[in-house]
Order: sequence, then structure tokens, then C-alpha cells
Amino acid sequence: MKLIIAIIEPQELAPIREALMEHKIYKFTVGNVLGQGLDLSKHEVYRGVSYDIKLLKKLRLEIAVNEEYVSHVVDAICDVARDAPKEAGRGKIFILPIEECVRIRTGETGAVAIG
Amino acid sequence: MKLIIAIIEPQELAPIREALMEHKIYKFTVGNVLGQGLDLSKHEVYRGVSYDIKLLKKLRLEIAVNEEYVSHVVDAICDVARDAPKEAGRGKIFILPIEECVRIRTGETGAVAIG
Amino acid sequence: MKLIIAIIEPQELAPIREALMEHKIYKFTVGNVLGQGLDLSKHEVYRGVSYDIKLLKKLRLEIAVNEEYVSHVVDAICDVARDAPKEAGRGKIFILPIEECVRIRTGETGAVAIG
Amino acid sequence: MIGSKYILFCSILFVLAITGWTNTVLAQDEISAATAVFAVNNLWLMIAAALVFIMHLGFAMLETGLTRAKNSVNILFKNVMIICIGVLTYAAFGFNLMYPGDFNGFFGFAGFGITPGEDGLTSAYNPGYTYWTDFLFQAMFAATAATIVSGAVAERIKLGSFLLFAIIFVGISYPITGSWQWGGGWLSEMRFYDFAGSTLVHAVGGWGALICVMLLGPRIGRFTKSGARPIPGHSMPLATVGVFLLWLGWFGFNGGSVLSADPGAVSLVLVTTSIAAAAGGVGAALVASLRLGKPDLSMALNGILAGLVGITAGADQMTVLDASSIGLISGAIVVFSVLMFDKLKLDDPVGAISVHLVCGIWGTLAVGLFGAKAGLEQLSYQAAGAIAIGIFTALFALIAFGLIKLIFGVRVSMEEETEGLDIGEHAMEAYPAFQTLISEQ
Amino acid sequence: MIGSKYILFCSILFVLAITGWTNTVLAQDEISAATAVFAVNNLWLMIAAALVFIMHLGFAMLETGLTRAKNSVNILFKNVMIICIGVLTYAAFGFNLMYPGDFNGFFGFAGFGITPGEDGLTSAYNPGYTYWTDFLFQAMFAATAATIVSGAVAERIKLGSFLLFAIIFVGISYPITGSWQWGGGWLSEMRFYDFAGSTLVHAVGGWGALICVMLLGPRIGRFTKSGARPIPGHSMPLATVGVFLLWLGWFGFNGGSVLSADPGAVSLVLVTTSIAAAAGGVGAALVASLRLGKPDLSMALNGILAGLVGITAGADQMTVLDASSIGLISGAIVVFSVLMFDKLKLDDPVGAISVHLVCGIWGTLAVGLFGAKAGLEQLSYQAAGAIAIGIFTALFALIAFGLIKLIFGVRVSMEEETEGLDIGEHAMEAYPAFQTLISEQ
Amino acid sequence: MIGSKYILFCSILFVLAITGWTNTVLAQDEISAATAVFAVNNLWLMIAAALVFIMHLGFAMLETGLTRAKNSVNILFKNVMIICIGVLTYAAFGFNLMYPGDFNGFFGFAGFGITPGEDGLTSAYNPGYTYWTDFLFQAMFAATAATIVSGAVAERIKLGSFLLFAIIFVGISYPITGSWQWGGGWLSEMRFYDFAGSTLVHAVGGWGALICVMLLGPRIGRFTKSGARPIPGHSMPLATVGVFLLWLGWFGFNGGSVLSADPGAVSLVLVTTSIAAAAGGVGAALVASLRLGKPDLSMALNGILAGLVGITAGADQMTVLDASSIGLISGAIVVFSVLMFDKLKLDDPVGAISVHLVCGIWGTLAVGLFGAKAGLEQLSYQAAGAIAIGIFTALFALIAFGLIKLIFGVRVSMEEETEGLDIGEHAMEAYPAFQTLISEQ
Ligand SMILES: Nc1ncnc2c1ncn2[C@@H]1O[C@H](COP(=O)(O)OP(=O)(O)O)[C@@H](O)[C@H]1O
Ligand SMILES: Nc1ncnc2c1ncn2[C@@H]1O[C@H](COP(=O)(O)OP(=O)(O)O)[C@@H](O)[C@H]1O
Ligand SMILES: Nc1ncnc2c1ncn2[C@@H]1O[C@H](COP(=O)(O)OP(=O)(O)O)[C@@H](O)[C@H]1O
Repeated sequence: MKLIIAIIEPQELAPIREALMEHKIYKFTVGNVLGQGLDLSKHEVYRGVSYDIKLLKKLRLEIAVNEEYVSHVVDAICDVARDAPKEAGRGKIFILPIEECVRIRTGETGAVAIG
Repeated sequence: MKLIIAIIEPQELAPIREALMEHKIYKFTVGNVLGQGLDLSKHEVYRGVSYDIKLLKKLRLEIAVNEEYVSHVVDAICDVARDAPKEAGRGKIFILPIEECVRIRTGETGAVAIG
Repeated sequence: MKLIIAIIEPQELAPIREALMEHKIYKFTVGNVLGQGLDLSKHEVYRGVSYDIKLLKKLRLEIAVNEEYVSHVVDAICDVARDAPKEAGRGKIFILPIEECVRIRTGETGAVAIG
Repeated sequence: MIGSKYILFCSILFVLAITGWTNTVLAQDEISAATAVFAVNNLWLMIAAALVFIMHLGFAMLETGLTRAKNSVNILFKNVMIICIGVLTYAAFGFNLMYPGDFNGFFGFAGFGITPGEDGLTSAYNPGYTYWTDFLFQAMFAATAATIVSGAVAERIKLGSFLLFAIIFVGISYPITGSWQWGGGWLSEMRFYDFAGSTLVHAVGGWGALICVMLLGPRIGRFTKSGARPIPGHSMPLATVGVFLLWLGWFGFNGGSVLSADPGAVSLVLVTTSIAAAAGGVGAALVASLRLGKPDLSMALNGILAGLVGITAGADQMTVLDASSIGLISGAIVVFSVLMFDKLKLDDPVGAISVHLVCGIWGTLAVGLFGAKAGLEQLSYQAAGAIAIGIFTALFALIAFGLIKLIFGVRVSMEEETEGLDIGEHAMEAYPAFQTLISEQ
Repeated sequence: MIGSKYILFCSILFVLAITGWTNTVLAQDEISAATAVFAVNNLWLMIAAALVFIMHLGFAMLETGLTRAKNSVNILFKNVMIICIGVLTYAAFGFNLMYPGDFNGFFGFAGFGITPGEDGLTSAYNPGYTYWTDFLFQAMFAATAATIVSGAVAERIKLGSFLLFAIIFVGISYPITGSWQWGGGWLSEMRFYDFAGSTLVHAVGGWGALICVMLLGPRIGRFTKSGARPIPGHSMPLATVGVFLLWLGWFGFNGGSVLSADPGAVSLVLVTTSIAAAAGGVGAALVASLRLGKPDLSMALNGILAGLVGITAGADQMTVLDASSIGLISGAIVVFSVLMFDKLKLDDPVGAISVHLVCGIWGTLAVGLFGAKAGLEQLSYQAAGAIAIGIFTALFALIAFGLIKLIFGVRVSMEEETEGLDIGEHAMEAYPAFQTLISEQ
Repeated sequence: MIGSKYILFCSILFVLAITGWTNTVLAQDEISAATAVFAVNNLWLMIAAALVFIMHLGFAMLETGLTRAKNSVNILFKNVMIICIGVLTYAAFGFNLMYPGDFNGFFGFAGFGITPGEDGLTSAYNPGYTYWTDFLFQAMFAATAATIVSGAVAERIKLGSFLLFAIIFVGISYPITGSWQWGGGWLSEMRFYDFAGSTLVHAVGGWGALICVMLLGPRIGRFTKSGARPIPGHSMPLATVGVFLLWLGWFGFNGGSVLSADPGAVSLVLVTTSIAAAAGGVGAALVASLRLGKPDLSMALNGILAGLVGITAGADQMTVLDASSIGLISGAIVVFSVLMFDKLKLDDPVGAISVHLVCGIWGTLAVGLFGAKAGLEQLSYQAAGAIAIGIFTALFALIAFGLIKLIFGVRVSMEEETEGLDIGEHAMEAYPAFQTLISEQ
């Protein structure tokens, strides 16, 4: 079992979600984060002074899957990004090992619990 | 050392917190997330059109503990859930390995630093 | 590759960010969390009744790095904290193994993708 | 002194009025002057009605600001409906219950609907306003009584049950007690004095609130074994908007209650009203700072309202010094009262009972303690009036809300309360775009 | 009945006015009375102008509340600019287009700029107001027409193109159709009746909105294959503030349209206005509850506005019962209309077309169905007027907005729309401090 | 032209007033007319006072919106207290310092407290208002001076020190300079002209703000080595509400300063006021767009206020064209001024110094450049007055705030500033329910 953490652009959530569904991956968790990366910071202007916002709004996806699905998830996410212009700041995917997974409702554990 | 990530229903935070305290687990971190799972999406109505909200509000708990406490945490969380009706969407627990832990204040590391 | 998760005090983000930059670590992700730890809870007063806020506002940093940078990151964070008074509640660092890392934009993987 | 000038002014108006308008063509000189004075008076009363209207926005904002985000749609909806239903109910029967004309002094009813009589649009109806203006001003007043209840029962009451109670309360209870004094009933004959309604409006609303809160019980988690636990309101800016608008509206509430634009009387009332409001704010802020260590904004806001409610019964009878004293004391009272209701485990999210009931009674008594009417005799009338109206209103509310509780239930389910009434009653969120914090800690 | 008294009142004023002011020193008795009446009338009109001004804040809040946080700066900016540009444009040429004096009944222009004639500041100009008051009241009206459009096109229109359209619309289209009736043109001769502008202001704004929405297309994601998908507004408290302020402002909008402070006429108008608003709110809430299962706050709010727009054409002609019927029907209409426009895939974020166009037409026709003027003949005039003005305005908007679309484009880019117009057009956020939720689900 | 009519109107009133009210019974015809005119005038002044009152809500919202969420309770509390304390202080001694009756032209004091003299409630006191109305209108004015300071020093000043300064400033400094002109002192004899207070209110508040900002220093992080770093305000909707309410309030501020309801004079003033506001908004938006590339909402809002402050000194002296020019220039000035103060490292979160001081001086000078009084001589009086009052106020503020700084300190601790004054000074949050973003980047 792996935990896939993906930092993505906010507007890509909708297409990624669809791509995941096509790969029969229905469960995930998403949160708001700010990220600093390679991407150019944004300019905003306030009362005549423009300034850089260096921490940009990103989404952080968490998808726990069994081994065999890892590549599907990675592909789904990268495919969506591929359609869009190749600017910096498109995000990262980190894959971490999960030792155990529990479905709270039933107490089931392991591979069956994840989906 | 393990990192226990639990996605729970917002209203279960209070009882879970108490259950953890009873098991002498005092430290944890919690954040807002949205989750998509098995649970039926919610209906909301706006200006006469009802629509589904597919990403539901959940909380994400992070509890780092030494090995021996893992089962306590899992039990504490599952027990609370058990008292409530068995609907879908009660959430998941993921257990990940931690390689090292540092208490920022003192620089202590390892098992002593975690609590 | 390691994922460094640091729970820090909100006002320490700015100096930590600078310290990281000095160590040539430019990329990280940060989110809002609430934490319960050793630190005294805060008192707020509302309509004449004072009450404790036990979940305090913290920030959660995620920094993925290659092995050799781990100690830099830990040092950078701990150094900043060192300058400040030694009160409880300064936070924790957890280090987790990353099995794989993907740069979404290019599909690159592994050590090169992380930075 | 003012009183006599005011009476003089009114009697002149009345003389002019009678000789006036109707035989316009005959005596043009006199008439036009009377016409002008009537137009000024009526204009002021219309504007006063608009100002009292804006109090409803004030209440809506105050109540929304002092409660949780998850119940905001519900509170806004209640406040919007109260003014709508209030105006319609008052037109349908409330007005004619409150002003039944000649009656036995306890209960009278002049029939359904509103129509001006023959002279309804001239100064023969009243030297200060037309029939329509009269209705509008009174209707805006009436709806405030229900709004007061709305804040106290927020965050846990069933929408339907509340609206039902509001209709009965605005439509029947408020007009009946109102008729005792403003309708020319037995209290007014007894020489009870309540200039703009410390008792007739505010304490009446407050009694309704108290009874409902008692029958309803506190919000989940409000009182624990270890004592009261505050449930902070979600927006201090909204609460502040509410109080500023209420102060503004009170210019119409008290100023309009002069029932003419008489320069001396109205301007005095506006000054006493503002002085009392200011003193109430300062009083509450000071007491809160001393007693609780920190200057609490929500207490200062309640203090302003307390001062306003406190001066309402005698706004035309007080000197500036009287007004400051009444306001200052109101401000102090409200802080202690809020703490007391916490002790009594009566959960009033916005402090409505402290502001409107406690300070309403205080303001009523203050007419016997300060100002032109001060004296033991007057004080006894004031007490008698406050008690009589209190008993009637509390009983009425007890029976009405009790029956509603029996028949329909008054409280939303625990799940709904936890999740928020916005989703439960309206399937809608007030702030769908904002991340709200974990509220239950 | 009221009508005749009103006419009497006005003619007295006029007689007094003519004999009045100018030869002040000669005949002091008469004069001073006329002076006073003129001052009261003018005072009311000035206050009415201030109340109509506050409607612009109401619109700004309503539109902001019912749209997304990421477009708030843009909507606020548009509303701020509309009132600024509106007042200036109306001074530059709008006023003299709308009130050209003697003209052919279709189009006239009295020249650029505004200057009071010799008698402009006395009752010889008008027994109800000075030239300046006249301008101010009318200017505040004019700007509302553009504001109505602003809400319907929110969240996707280019700022520059919108402002250009607003200038042309307020400066040219609105005054021309306005001159047909209020300027003394052909419609007024035909005996079309539109007391305060159900057609002349609201339907005109609504037609503009409809055409723009058609040329602009819906917001991204608003209509999917599976049907309409709502895009919830981000702040119900702001939307509620907006509606309360609009109701308040309508006291000036309708009450000021009496064009004097005549006690009977103005107070009647305020009562019918409030009754219709209240009935509209109740009507919409009921219909929404029955039809959709839940009492929808945003529908109740729209219902109040619908009632207000519905009564506007005949506010001085209705009894209380008429007003409640008109309001109730308006409230029902608005709910079905919102659902209908959803079916038609016309995306109107705030319901402006349903409120102002649909209920504006309904209100205009209602003058032929209810109240003192009811009758088939009048109904036909009403229909004719509504149609004539509709055709002109729709065509004008089509050409103007069509040309702007061709030349400058009217729609922001897809990226900008997704990211929000605040960043795109203003490089600024409305709420930089708050965490907003993931909106695109 | 207007001036003369106005004087005629006033003298008639005065004659009527003297012959009027007191001997009512004898000469009923004349009297009643005088009564009516007096009632209208007084009514307008009371309403104007209410409108100026609402400016305090406007300021509260503007200041809250343009600062950070973590300091909102503090700013709201300051604004609530300023109006409360301001009214009380002005009653206690401010009013009698500002209007000492006959005095040496520099300093006079008519004693503590307020009581109307024998004629205080009749037109014998003043043909335009009663003593009470006079007090109320003036008290609302006075408090604005302190509110102006409040915005400039936001987000870092100690609550207690600020309130102390506000009391001294409203109670002593403002009335003294006020007495020089409006109290009939040396400036008024010199023929300095300041219709409604570009200098007497706005520049005075602005000088106070400037001195305090200089003694207080900028907010942490506002100026870095690489230049000014903006600290965005947390709510543009609140800021917009604030500006709309301020514009509304200015109808009373300027319109009420006619000191009667004279139709011509008041309506002209309302028109020039609105035109200048509109032109100011457009001017600032244009300049900001050209200079900075994007139409900045906060600049447009400041521009409206700049236009309003700019027209205030000569609102009754200008033509529509003059008013637009003054407004447009004010709008341009305010943008450059905000940028300039950024260069000077003077940190003014809401732009109060640019709006009130810079445009206050500009407006004062504009009386010598535009309109009926334009001329070199008048210009020199204007400059002299602006300088004299500036020197006095700046010195007063320097000494008062300097002493407070020495004795109590004026700045909160670094920790408190970082964490927010809401927690530090009030142990309370403005928005406890919402997730705020990481602000320090
Ligand atoms: N090593 C890292 N650790 C944590 N977060 C990262 C890391 N690298 C990237 N991120 C996150 O991903 C976002 C985009 O990264 P960036 O490197 O700019 O993208 P790209 O690789 O397309 O240039 C960043 O804003 C940050 O939130
Ligand atoms: N595989 C997963 N990866 C990430 N998050 C998950 C996963 N499975 C469940 N979740 C989270 O847990 C929540 C509840 O999951 P769900 O499967 O609906 O619960 P249940 O197992 O009780 O049916 C989801 O909304 C989601 O946030
Ligand atoms: N074991 C843990 N698991 C998860 N979060 C933790 C853990 N320990 C500490 N934290 C987080 O770190 C914050 C500070 O921890 P605390 O123990 O109070 O600091 P200190 O070690 O300096 O006393 C907590 O509020 C919590 O968010």
C-alpha cells in the first residue's frame, strides 16, 4: 500500500478527479496549501504598490492505493498536466509506503480497507 | 515510530480527542480537508437548483507515536466510530513509518521526542 | 529521498524560510493546522467568560529532500527556534521515507525530480 | 418646561388642523400654514418609520455576527421573514387590536384589515401624521418585538415553530399589551409612563425571549460540568454594523415617538437618546474591563443597546445628566446581567434578555427615579405597569410556545444542531467559499 | 379619493408658489406658508434622493453576496464606478435628454451640462423641488438602470467593455425612453402610467441585462450536459444587507416619486410599497418551500425585490389589498422565472432579469388589473408602453453591446474567469486573509 | 446669486422667528408659518446629524476593511468608543469651548455641561435649529476628527493611549480651532471661508493623524530595504460599504452645514457634493489605471473620499463644473499622495492623511481658485487659515501625543503586533470561525 501525495494546481483538480475515476480510483482527500517552488511568484497590486506573492495557492491530494494502482494514479495526474502549457509550478508527486490501513467504519485492515 | 493519519468526520473530533487522552496520547495535529469516498454526496439547494457536493468536509488527524501506542490510537478512533450509525464515509486510518523525530525546542530526537 | 514534516509556530515561517534558502532549499509546501501539544492553551474571553483554546494554530511544513539535505533542513528549523524563548509548543519534525518522487510537468522521477 | 411648549405646539396644530385642510379653499392663509406644519410632522414620522425599519437590518446583523457561521442563513432568513410577516400580520389585525378606538381598556378589536376613515389623510386624523403613516410607524415597531426573541433562541430553534410563535406574538400578544397604554387603555389611565416602549416593546420582546429560552434549553455544549463555555460569534464586524444601525434606527424609534416634528421635543429626545447610548457603551466597556480584565467589544456593543433601551421609557423627560446616568447604569447592568444568565444556565447567544428585558424594566423604573416625572408615586405606577405587562406577556408566551412545543416540537435534532441549521433547515450555506475552522474543540 | 386630494394639494401649492416666493416682501403672510410648504416638499425629495443613492450600496452588496469571492473586487469596482460615472454622465447630457422641455415626444435634447434657469431654485420651477433637487433625484434613478445590468453580467464580463456600455446605456438609452413618459413625450400623452418606473427603470435595466446575458453566454460550468449547476454566492449576509438597503431605498424611490411631501399620497405609497415587499418575500419563500422543499433565503430575498419592482408602477393607485396581491404574485413569479431562465440556459447570477424585467413588466400590467386605474383600456396602454420601451431598449442594447463585442470583445479569457476577475482585472483580492475552499469540484 | 437668495431666506426666517413663536397666541397667521419653517429647518438639521452619525459606521467599516483581520476587533472597538466618548466629551466641555459666545476670538469657554438658554428651543436661538439640534449636529462632527486619526494609526497603537489622545483631541484641540471660525473667532473675522470643514474638520483630523503616525512608526514589515511592501486590507466589501456610507453621510455633513433647509442652498450643496465625489472616484480610478496599470478599487474608494473632502470647504460656492474640477483633481492628488507617503515611509494603512489632510488643504485653497469667492485675496485668507490651524493642531498633537508616548508608551509590543491586537488588547478574535491564511510571507 502506498500513500501518494500530489501537490497540484487548483484548477487541475476537476480534470484529475475525472482521470482518476476513469482508472477506477474513487477515493481521495484534498486540502489547501501554499507552495513555494520554481514558479514565478505572482504580482498583486495594492494601493499603488505592486508586490510579489511568493507562496502560491496549491492543492494537496492524498490518495492511498494498493501497489498495482500507483502507476495509474501517477499517469492520470501527469496526463492532465501534459495537456496544459509547460510552465513551472505544475507540482510534484511523492510516493510513501503505508504499513497498515484501517477502515474506521468496519475495522477492516490491509488491502481491502484501502478502496 | 509511526505516523498515524486518520481522516475522520468533523463531529467526531471531540470524542476522539477524549478517547486519546484516556490512552495518554496528548499530542496531535489536525487540519481541514475535503474528501471523496464511498459516502453519498450531500445535496444542497441554491436558487431552486439542487446540486451534489461530492467533496465532503472531513478532518485529517496526524498523530505520531511510538510503536506500542499504535493499537491504542487505532482502537480509540474506531471505538468512537462504533457508537455511531454504520453509514459510509466514516473515514480511514493510514499508518506510515517515521524514520526520525525531532523536538524543535530541545533538539531531542527519537522515541523520547515524540510525546 | 525523505519527506520532512515540520509543525511550527506561525510567526516562525518567515525566518525558517530564509534559513532554508540559505541552505539552498527552495521548495516546500505549507498548510494551516491546529495542534494540541504540551503548550499551555490560550485564554480568550467572550462576553465575560474566559475559555481555553486547546487547539492552537500551527503551520505544517512539508519539505521533500534528498538524504544529504535532511540535516540541513532540521538544523535550519531548529536554529530559528533556538533564538526564541524556550517555551513549550515550538513543534516537531518528523522524517518519513519517500519511495518515489515525480515532477508532474516533465514526468522526471527520483532524486532529480525533488528539487 | 419642554412638556408645556410641546403641548402648546400640539394644541396649536390641532386648532389649525381642525380649522384647516378640509375648508382649504375658504381660508387660504391659515390653511397653508397648517398644511405645512402637518406636512413637516408627517414627513418626520415617515422618516422615523424608515429608521425603525433599518433597525431590522441592525438586528439581523447583530444576531448573525454573534452566532456561528453554520447558522447564519437560518438567522438571516428568520429576520427577513419577521419583518415581512410582521408587517402583513399587523395590517391584517395587529393594528386594530392595538388601537381599537374606544374600548374597555383591556381588550378591543376594531376589525380586520386597515382602511383610513374619512379624515385619515388629513390632520383631522392626527395633527402629527396620516393614518397610513401611523400604521407604518407602528408596524415597524411591532416587528421589533419578535426580532428580539429571534436572537435569544438562535442556533437551535425549529424554523417553522419560531415563525408560528412570531406571528402570534406580534399579531396578538404585543398589540394587546400595547393597547393598555398606547391604545388608551387602563395603564395609560393609571398614568403609567412609557414614552417609546422600554416596557411596551423591549421588555415585551424580552419576556418572550426569556420564556422561549427556558422552554428551549441551551445550545449543545454551552454549559458543561465545569461551567459556562462561550460559543463565540463568527463576525465582530457584522455585530458592530448591527449596533450602529440600531443606534441610528433609535433616532426614529424615540424621536418618532414624539409623534410630531416639534423642534424642541424631538431634538431633546435625540440628544438624550444619543447621550444614553454613548454612556451605555462607555459604562459596559469600563465595567467589562474592570471586572473581566479586557475591554470586550461585544459587551461594549450590548452596552450601547442597553443605554438605548434604558432611556426609551423616559427619553422626553430627562436632562442630559439624567440621560448619562441612566445610560451608564444600563451599561453596567447589562454586563452583570449577561454573567448572571450564564450562571442561571439560560443560554442567550446575543444577550437579548439582558439588553431588552432587564434594561427595559430598568428604563421603565428610571422614569420614576430620574427626570421630570421622578417621584415615589410615579415609580409605583412604573412598577405596576412593568409587572402587569410582564405577567401577561410571560403567560401568553408560556402558553403559546408551550403548545407549539407540545404539538410541533421547538428544537432541531442534535445532528442538525451540530451540523448547523443552514444545512438542516435550508440545505444551503452562508459562506460556501470560506474554509471554516474546526469549531467543536 | 387620494388622487383628488393630491391634486388639490398640488394646485394649492402651485398657486401659492406663483404668488409666492418672488414677491416675498410684499405679501409676507401668504409667502411664508408657501415657503414652508416648498421647503418641506424639497426636503423630502432631497432625502428621497439620498435613499435612492443608498440603493446603489444595496445593489453592490446583493451582487457581491450572490457571486463568488474571487470576483468581488470586480463587482464592487463596477458598482462604485456606475454611480460615479452615472452621476457625471447624467449631468453632462442625460438629464437634458430625458427632460428636454417641449419636444416632439420621441427625442429631444436641451443641451449639454446643467444650469438652473432663473426660477430654478424657487417653487416656480416646480412646487415640489428645486432644479438641483430634481437633477439629483433623477441622476440617482438613472444610475440604477446600469446597476441592474451589472449583476446579470457578473463574473465574466470585461471591465472596460461593461463600463463603456454602462455609460451609453445610462447616458442615452435610458433618458430617451424616459423622455417618452416622464419627459412628457408620446407615452404620457397616450395615458400610459408608470408611477415610479416598473418599466421606465426596472424593465429597461432588465432588457439591457437580458440582451447582454444573451450576447455574453453563461459562466463556465454553469450549464452542463446534465443540466444547470448552481454556482453559490459567497456571502449570504452581504446579500441580505443588500436587500434590506434596497427596501429602505425604495421608500425614496417610490415615495419620492410623489414629487412632493403631500402627507396622504406619500404615506400611502410607503405603505403599499412595504406591503408589496413583505408579500413578495412571503410569496417567494412559500413557493420556494413548496416547489423546492426548502425555504431558500436567496429566493426570499429576490421575492422582496420582486414585490418592490411589482408595486412600483402603481404604488399610488393601489389599496392595501391590491398591494398584497401584487406583491404575492410577484414573489411567486420570481421563483418560476429564475427556474425558467435556468432552463433557457441564460445565466443571471443574481436573478436581475427575473426581478427587474419580468416583475417590471408584471408591475406595469398590474396597473391595468388592480387599483384605481384598473380596466381594459388602461391595460392596453400599459401593454403598449411596456412593449414600445422594450423594443427600443432591447434593440439599443443589442446594437450597442453587439458593437462593443465586435470591436473590443466582452468576455474575459477562460483562464481569467477560472482564476477570478479580481486578479485578472485588478491584480487584487477581496479577501486576501481568508482561506477559500476548492471551488471547482 | 444663490448666496443672496439664501440670505433673503434666512433673514425672512429671522424676522418671522423673532415676531414668531413666543407671541404665538396673538398673531396666529404669521406665527404658524414661521413655526412651520422653523420645524422644517430643524428637521433637516436633525436628519443631517443622523447622517453624520452614520459616517462613523462608514469610517469603522473602511478602516476595518483596509486593515488585517487580526486587528479588526481592536479597530471596531476604537471606532465604537470614539463616537461614545466623543459625544460625552463634547457635551461635557467641547461644545462650550467651540461656541463660547462672545469671546476674544482665540480662546473662550462657556462652562461645563450643556443647557439650553431660555430661547434654546425656539427660533429665537437660531432660525435654523434648536439648541439641542445644534449640539447633536456639532457633536457628530467633532467625533469625526478623532476617527480620522484612528485609521492612520491602526494595527499598532495601544488602545488606552489612543483613547486618551482621542479625548484630548476631540475635547480640546478641535473645539479651539473650531471656535476661531465657526465660533465667530479671529479667522471668521479675517474672512477665511470653510463652509463645512475641509480644514476645520478634515485637515485637523489629518494633522493629528500625521503627527501620530510620525511618532508611532510604521507597522512591522511595511518598509523593507527593498522599499514599501503593501499590507493588504482583509475585506474589500467592508471597505466599500464604508465609502458608500461616508458619501451618504456627507449629504448631512455638507447639506446640514447650510444650517437651514433652504431649498436652493441645500440642494445645490448636495449636487456639488455628489458631483465632486463622483469626479473624485473617476479621477483616482483613471490616474491609478494609467500610473499603475490596473484600476485599483481601494484607490477609487479613496478618490471618492478625496472628492468629498475637497468640495467641503466650498460646497455652497461652486458651480457644477467647479465641483467636477475640484473632485477630479482631488482624485488625482490622492493617488500621488498615497504613493508619496509610501516614499516618505509614513505608514497610513487607510490613506487617511492623503484623503483628509492633503485634500483638506487642497479643498480649502480651492475656495480661492474656483467658484463664487475665487480671487487672490480670498486665496491668501484660505492659505492663512489652513496654515494657522495646521500649526496649532500639529503642535497640540505633538505635545499631547508626545507626552502620552513618554508617560504610557504608544506602541504595542512586537509580539502583540505580530499576533494581532485583537488577542493582545481584547483576548478575542473578530472571525473565530474562519481559517485565515499565513499572512507573513
Ligand atoms: N521538494 C519539495 N518539497 C515540498 N513541496 C514541493 C517540493 N517541490 C515542489 N513542491 C511543491 O510543488 C509546487 C510546484 O513545484 P515547482 O517545483 O515549482 O514545480 P515544477 O517542478 O513544475 O517547476 C511548489 O509550489 C510546492 O508546493
Ligand atoms: N484510499 C484513500 N485515499 C485517500 N483518502 C481516502 C481513501 N479512502 C478514504 N479516504 C478518505 O476517507 C473519507 C471517507 O472514506 P469512505 O471510503 O467514504 O469511508 P468508508 O470506508 O466508511 O465508506 C473520504 O472522504 C476520504 O477523504
Ligand atoms: N506526536 C505528535 N503527533 C502529531 N503532532 C504533534 C506531536 N507532537 C507534537 N505535535 C504538534 O506539535 C505542536 C507542538 O508540540 P509540543 O509538544 O507542544 O511542543 P514542545 O515539544 O515544544 O513542547 C503541537 O501543537 C502539535 O501540533
